[in-house]
Amino acid sequence: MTKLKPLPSLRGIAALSGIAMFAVLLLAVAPAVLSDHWLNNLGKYCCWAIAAVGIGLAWGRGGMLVMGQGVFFALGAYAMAMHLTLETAGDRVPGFMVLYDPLAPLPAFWEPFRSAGFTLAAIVVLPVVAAGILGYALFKRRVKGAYFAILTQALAVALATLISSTIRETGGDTGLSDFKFFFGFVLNDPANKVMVYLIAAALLIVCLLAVWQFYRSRFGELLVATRDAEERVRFLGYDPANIKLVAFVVSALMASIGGAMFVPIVGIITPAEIGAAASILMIAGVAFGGRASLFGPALGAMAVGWGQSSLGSTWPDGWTYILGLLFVVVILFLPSGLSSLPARFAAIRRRPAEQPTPPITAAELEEVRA
Amino acid sequence: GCGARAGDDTSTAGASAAASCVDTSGSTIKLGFLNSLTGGMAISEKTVSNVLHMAADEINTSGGILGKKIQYVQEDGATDWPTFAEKTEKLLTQDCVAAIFGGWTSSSRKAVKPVVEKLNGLFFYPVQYEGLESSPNIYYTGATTNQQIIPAMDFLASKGVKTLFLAGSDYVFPRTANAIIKLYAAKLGIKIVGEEYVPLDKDDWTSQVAKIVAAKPDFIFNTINGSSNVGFVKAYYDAGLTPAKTPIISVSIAEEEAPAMGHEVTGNYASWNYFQSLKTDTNPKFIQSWKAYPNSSGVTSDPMEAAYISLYLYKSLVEAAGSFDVNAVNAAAKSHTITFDAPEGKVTLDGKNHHISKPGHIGQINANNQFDIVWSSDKFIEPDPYLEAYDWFPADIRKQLVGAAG
Amino acid sequence: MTGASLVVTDLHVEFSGFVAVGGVSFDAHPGEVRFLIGPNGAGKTTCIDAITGLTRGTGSARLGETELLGKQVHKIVRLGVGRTFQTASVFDELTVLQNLDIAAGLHRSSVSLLRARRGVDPSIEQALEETGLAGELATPAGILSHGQKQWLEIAMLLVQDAKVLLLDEPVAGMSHDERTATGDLLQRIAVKRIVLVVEHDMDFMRRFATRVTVLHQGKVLSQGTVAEVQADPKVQEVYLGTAGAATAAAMAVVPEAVAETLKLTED
Amino acid sequence: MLEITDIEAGYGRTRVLHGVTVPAGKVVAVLGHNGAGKTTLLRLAIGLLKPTKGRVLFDGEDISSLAPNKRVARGMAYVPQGQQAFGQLTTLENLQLVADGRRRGKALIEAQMARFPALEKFATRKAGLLSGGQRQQLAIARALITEPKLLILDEPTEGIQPTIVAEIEQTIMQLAGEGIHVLLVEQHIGFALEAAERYVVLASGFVTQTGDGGLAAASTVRAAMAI
Amino acid sequence: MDALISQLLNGSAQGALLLLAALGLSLTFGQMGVINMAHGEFLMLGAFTAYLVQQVIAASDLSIPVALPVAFVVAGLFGLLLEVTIIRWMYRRPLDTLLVTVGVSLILQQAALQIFPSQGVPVEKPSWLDGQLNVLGYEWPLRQLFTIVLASVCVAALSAWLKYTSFGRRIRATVHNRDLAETTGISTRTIDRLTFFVGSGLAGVAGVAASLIGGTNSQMGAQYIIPAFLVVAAGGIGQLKGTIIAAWAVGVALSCFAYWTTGSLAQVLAFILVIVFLQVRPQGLFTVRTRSLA
Ligand SMILES: Nc1ncnc2c1ncn2[C@@H]1O[C@H](COP(=O)(O)OP(=O)(O)OP(=O)(O)O)[C@@H](O)[C@H]1O
Ligand SMILES: Nc1ncnc2c1ncn2[C@@H]1O[C@H](COP(=O)(O)OP(=O)(O)OP(=O)(O)O)[C@@H](O)[C@H]1O
Ligand SMILES: NC(N)=O
Ligand SMILES: [Mg+2]
Ligand SMILES: [Mg+2]
Repeated sequence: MTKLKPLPSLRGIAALSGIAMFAVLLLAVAPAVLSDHWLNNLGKYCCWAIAAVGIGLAWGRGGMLVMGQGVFFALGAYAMAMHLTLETAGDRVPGFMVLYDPLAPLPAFWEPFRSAGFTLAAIVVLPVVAAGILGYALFKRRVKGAYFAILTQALAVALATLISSTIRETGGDTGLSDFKFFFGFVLNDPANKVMVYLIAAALLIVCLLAVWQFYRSRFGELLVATRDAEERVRFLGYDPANIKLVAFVVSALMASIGGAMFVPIVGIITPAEIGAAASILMIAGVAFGGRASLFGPALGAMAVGWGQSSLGSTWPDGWTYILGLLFVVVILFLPSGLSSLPARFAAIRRRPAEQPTPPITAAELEEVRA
Repeated sequence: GCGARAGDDTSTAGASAAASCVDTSGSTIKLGFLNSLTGGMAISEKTVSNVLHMAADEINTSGGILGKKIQYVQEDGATDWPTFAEKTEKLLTQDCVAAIFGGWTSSSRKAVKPVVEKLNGLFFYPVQYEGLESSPNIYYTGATTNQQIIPAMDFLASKGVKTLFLAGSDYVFPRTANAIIKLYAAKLGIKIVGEEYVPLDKDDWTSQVAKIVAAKPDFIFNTINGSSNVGFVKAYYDAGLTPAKTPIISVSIAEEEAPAMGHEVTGNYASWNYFQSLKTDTNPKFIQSWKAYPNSSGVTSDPMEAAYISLYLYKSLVEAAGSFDVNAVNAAAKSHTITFDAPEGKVTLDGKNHHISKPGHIGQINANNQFDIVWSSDKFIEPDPYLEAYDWFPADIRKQLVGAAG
Repeated sequence: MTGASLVVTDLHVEFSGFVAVGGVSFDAHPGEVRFLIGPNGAGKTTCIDAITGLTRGTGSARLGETELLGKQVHKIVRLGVGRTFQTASVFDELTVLQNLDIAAGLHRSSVSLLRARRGVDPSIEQALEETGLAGELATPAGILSHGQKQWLEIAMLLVQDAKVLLLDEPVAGMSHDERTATGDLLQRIAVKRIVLVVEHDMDFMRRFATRVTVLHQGKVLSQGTVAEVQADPKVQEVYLGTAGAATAAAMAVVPEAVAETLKLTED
Repeated sequence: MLEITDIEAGYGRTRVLHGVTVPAGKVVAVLGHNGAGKTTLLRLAIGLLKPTKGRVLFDGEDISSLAPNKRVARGMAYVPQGQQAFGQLTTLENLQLVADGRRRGKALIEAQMARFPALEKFATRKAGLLSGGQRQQLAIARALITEPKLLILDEPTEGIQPTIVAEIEQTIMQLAGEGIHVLLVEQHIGFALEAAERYVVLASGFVTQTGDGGLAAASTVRAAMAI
Repeated sequence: MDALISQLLNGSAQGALLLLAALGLSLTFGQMGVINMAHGEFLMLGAFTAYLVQQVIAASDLSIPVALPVAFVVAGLFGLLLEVTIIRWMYRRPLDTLLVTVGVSLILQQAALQIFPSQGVPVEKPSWLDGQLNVLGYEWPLRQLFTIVLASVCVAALSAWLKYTSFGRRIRATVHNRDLAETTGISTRTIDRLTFFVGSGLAGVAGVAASLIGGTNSQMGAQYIIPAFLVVAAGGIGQLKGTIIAAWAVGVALSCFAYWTTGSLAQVLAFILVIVFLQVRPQGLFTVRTRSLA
């Protein structure tokens, strides 16, 4: 019976060294070789990747197709953006508000975001509470599958519309932008831009480590079990709602962190970044990379982000087609995403030889587990 | 190591970041065109992109700018404001363009603004907008409020309009424009009997039009943008409203939009600075070139004309400055009188606020979806983005706005 | 510990007017293999559904002092009531080991859930041996055969340390030898637990039942030892069949069974 | 009628059947332990699974690549293992589904309802709400309505009360008597052998024994299966 | 009171349009389980078809009646194409159909943007729809009445098709268990294709109706897709009756919210309303329960 024991730890080492390599690439190599512009873009992809890692957990492992991660992305992003806006405005009411009601004070809900501590806490607490309440309500009522997907998407649409229509309170469709400071640091300073990038990259690594531990834990197995046979899990004495809730809340938290870092890096947040299309684009990266794998979601999100920046420039019409085709081809032919490719190739090469005990690759095990 | 903190002297940091990489050594000069070619606003912005290409071709045929041929980099803003910001940064730092032309919605301009200001780049914005802005790094070739909204209100007052209903898309331009309209209407003694907004991407106006029917206004002031106009116009005629009794005056329906309404809109009005029907010396040639240009829509309109102006204005600026350098260009704007014989007439750049003078026209739509000009300003209207010449605009708002912007 | 008994009193289950279970009472004690039989649609599965909280029932079902009716499914399981399903349901994508590990995890703290599994619980190893699934440890449960899945389900109940096992047709689709093996297993585990089996295989019932309750149209038709129940003419009429041919066919599993059947009809 | 020769088949990369040949016969019983591959063999016969090697002939024609519904149209009928019914449809609709388009559709349904009274009783109930045994009866009725030439039965008496088991077994015998061919998987070896003209024993996807039916074969079969 | 009547009527018309948009989904999503995010683009195809028909038959009085069946066929054929090339491989992974069709919808939108004038094309209302009907003092636009009539006709035709032909049964059987359906002699491929054809075709019809209300351009489909899905979900999967009630309720709610709050807030409130409703009744208005554990 002990013969199975080495397996998880072996995978552990493989995955850990993968994360370590990733960390070196992001934290050491990238700042050294990339131009400011591309480093900043990479920072933006890291933010999407952080959200994507969470989606991988909720969707890939937990089977909850979260089509409205924009909602949680928004919580983090707007909390951060409100703080940065106030930091920039100083004692004044932010510029955009003046026009609509020049004499009115700052809306009450903005006030606490003057505090850096409150803002940081809000970035963590808001998504946890929101996802907690929403998830509790939905999972206890056993809302799942397409219903869950469409409901969450509808929420993202509703929130984006709400923000668009509250121009004085939130900046509306134009969003919040033109931030000068980041917790006391001047944002225009290239050195500070690098620092902000490094924070985002480091947070991505932390999130990867977190889901790595989730996946190798019993909770990870339980989550997969819940995904595949929720009712059966109930008959093992667990409440599947709680299991899903944990994954959902964690994924919401990650989306919020991604959103929060998006703001200083990109310099603007608008409802379009959190609405239906944006939420779906987050899913695209995850599907592309491999929804249930460890690295797939992050790499997929980065690839889609890069595609948008670079192909979207050189060939804008084409990029839309490519993005569309990406969805079709990946989901149709590679449901486990690009990260399942190595295992597939390995399988093809192995077949003629018919080796009785093929070497188990991490990715392959991943595929079986997915 | 960490960079500058708040309170540090940031002038050095800012300047070092903005060190320009524009290459002026060769026989060409790179310019950036930034328009939404995909997404919702592609509906409007593709034409602007296309006319920019036409202007560039024309300038190249006639010898370029300072003898250098324009080599443009076309970018897609994808109807996404952060993308506008990102592409602006890319155009300035990666492609090293000397100036950027494009944008449509005010939101896209507001996304571009901090980036061009940070990197000390140039952005030429061609669409009528809500004013209350003036950036050293942006040139505005579309109308500010006193060149479009205020003439429209003057026209309404001259027609004896007593009650007005405001219908707009739910974003910064209509909201701000309507705020200004309300201030001016109070002064003119026009009563605002209703104000409705619908999201940019929603077409269904039936409920709101029902309110208009109930409010029975003399006129409707329409600040709706994009295809939502179609829904508005359809609901308007469905409800039995007619230009004879409840006419509409629009600020975003031009020659290109009018035939796309799916209902003849004859008899309604629009306020613009340029109409295809305008009789100027330069207009016929402009119309002719455009009709001949590949993929053209066949009709000319105000925003595309303003985009056309923007490239020529830049040419004049650079040639006056004798340099592509941003500071030199800005200095030339101040020290020289830059003019351009535009299809709308001879426009003059205001070197201080970076807007141009424009004639105000009100057109009434005829059966060919062209505009019969029914009212014109007596002369070119000098741009006044902060409405400083208008006493009804509260000084404290102006002060706060300028303060918030600075 | 002597273990509490399962006592069902006057259980009613109604589906929009249709009475599926209409006042059923029975009890089951540790140490016995209790059988619940009856014609198709008699309400056997519904009884189990009601006891385990899957459907709403009225009346009472107590495990010792604890009332089960009205509790949530997972809470009932946590009280030690486990069940299998008429159509096997295991986690197809997980391996046999992972299936069992999850079943064993019920009493783990939530913090330990966040740690990785190290090695295999002794209870799991034991359950694997008991059910003969040891060789399938790393097989994804989805590709097990029908019968193997049923064993896996029983194994899951074992590692879950259920005090009450409610088994809905656990040997359906098994060959004779496998039935025997399963029956032996049930007898072994019943020593310390309550085992309630729903089955249509009369040969199996005869060999392993201690006591039998016969349901018919949602009511208890007869109750007693195997012999008593078999002798009950009402049971013969609605369930076992009296016509010679039918009985012979029903019982003709193997020649020995035929012999036994003949004995039965002579009674 | 149905000939299955030297079949190899499986799921994905796992091969389940290895060179299986099923003898011809009016009633053929397939016997074997859990997981031996019996269901796989029947799925192959009805076309839910395509062989990687070997041929399936029906009436002398190769139907290896024919879709299941085409096979049904040619006179095959299949009762899968596990009491399968269309849960969202009522009992009656489940039957109408197969009776639609048949000339004597109504009469065929009535005949089956007479055979299985529970179906008549619960005609308007959703099949998903029926008891397991009721669903199995429904599945058999559904197959019989198509008036098949070949009936493929996967453990048809599993989960059915003894009186009805007897009824089903009688039915099978009777159908066989009427000239309908039957391919039968059954754990009740006694009955299976009694009904069968020929039998095969499967073990781990290999045929370990083939022979003529009849109760006499019981001891050899049991011996073969004890391995 | 007057306002209430006007918004009830307006809302009913909005509901009718939603119903038209949702009707096809209640087939492809409700019955087949396919989450077709390109449904909005099929609607767009219907609208563009109306435009093209109007180009051919200049008399707009006739063009709309002609466009309706043509749009049905055109959108239906696109749906069929989608089914044959992509959806057919996805029946065992229903949730994934959502993502694939998101891709298809992106492609169709971009293609429409490039093929047709980017600012959209005009579709004109026939002159017999000019005018209003006086209902208790409210001048109700005839065009709204037309939408309601059209939706009613479609609902009647669809339910008759499902009820009086064996089709409804076959669709449901196929969705419930493909293998089993196949082995009971149902040609699941034919069922799939036909269902998808009809479901998509209905989107085309909805598109013609939508082209009379708003702009006909590449973006038009996007505004219908989520509300339509919410309507189907709130009505209860595969429940025509529920879909009708839900569409009407959402339409009236939207219209009333828009009247008493603002156009933007109305969208938000209507969405929240449905989301909360689905939280209370996760299976929608009408439900079918089974005992299966799935
Ligand atoms: N949710 C439900 N709604 C309506 N009727 C139901 C429901 N569940 C069960 N029934 C009916 O209740 C009766 C009892 O069903 P049950 O499944 O308990 O029978 P059973 O004794 O287990 O039969 P079998 O031996 O065939 O499995 C059946 O007639 C069944 O149709
Ligand atoms: N979908 C599947 N994917 C992979 N392997 C499968 C699948 N279904 C069955 N198998 C494998 O095929 C083998 C034969 O299964 P099959 O269901 O044919 O057995 P059986 O003889 O019908 O057993 P039982 O008597 O339990 O019904 C099993 O060992 C199982 O591992
Ligand atoms: N400036 C505008 N029309 O947004
Ligand atoms: Mg049962
Ligand atoms: Mg089997």
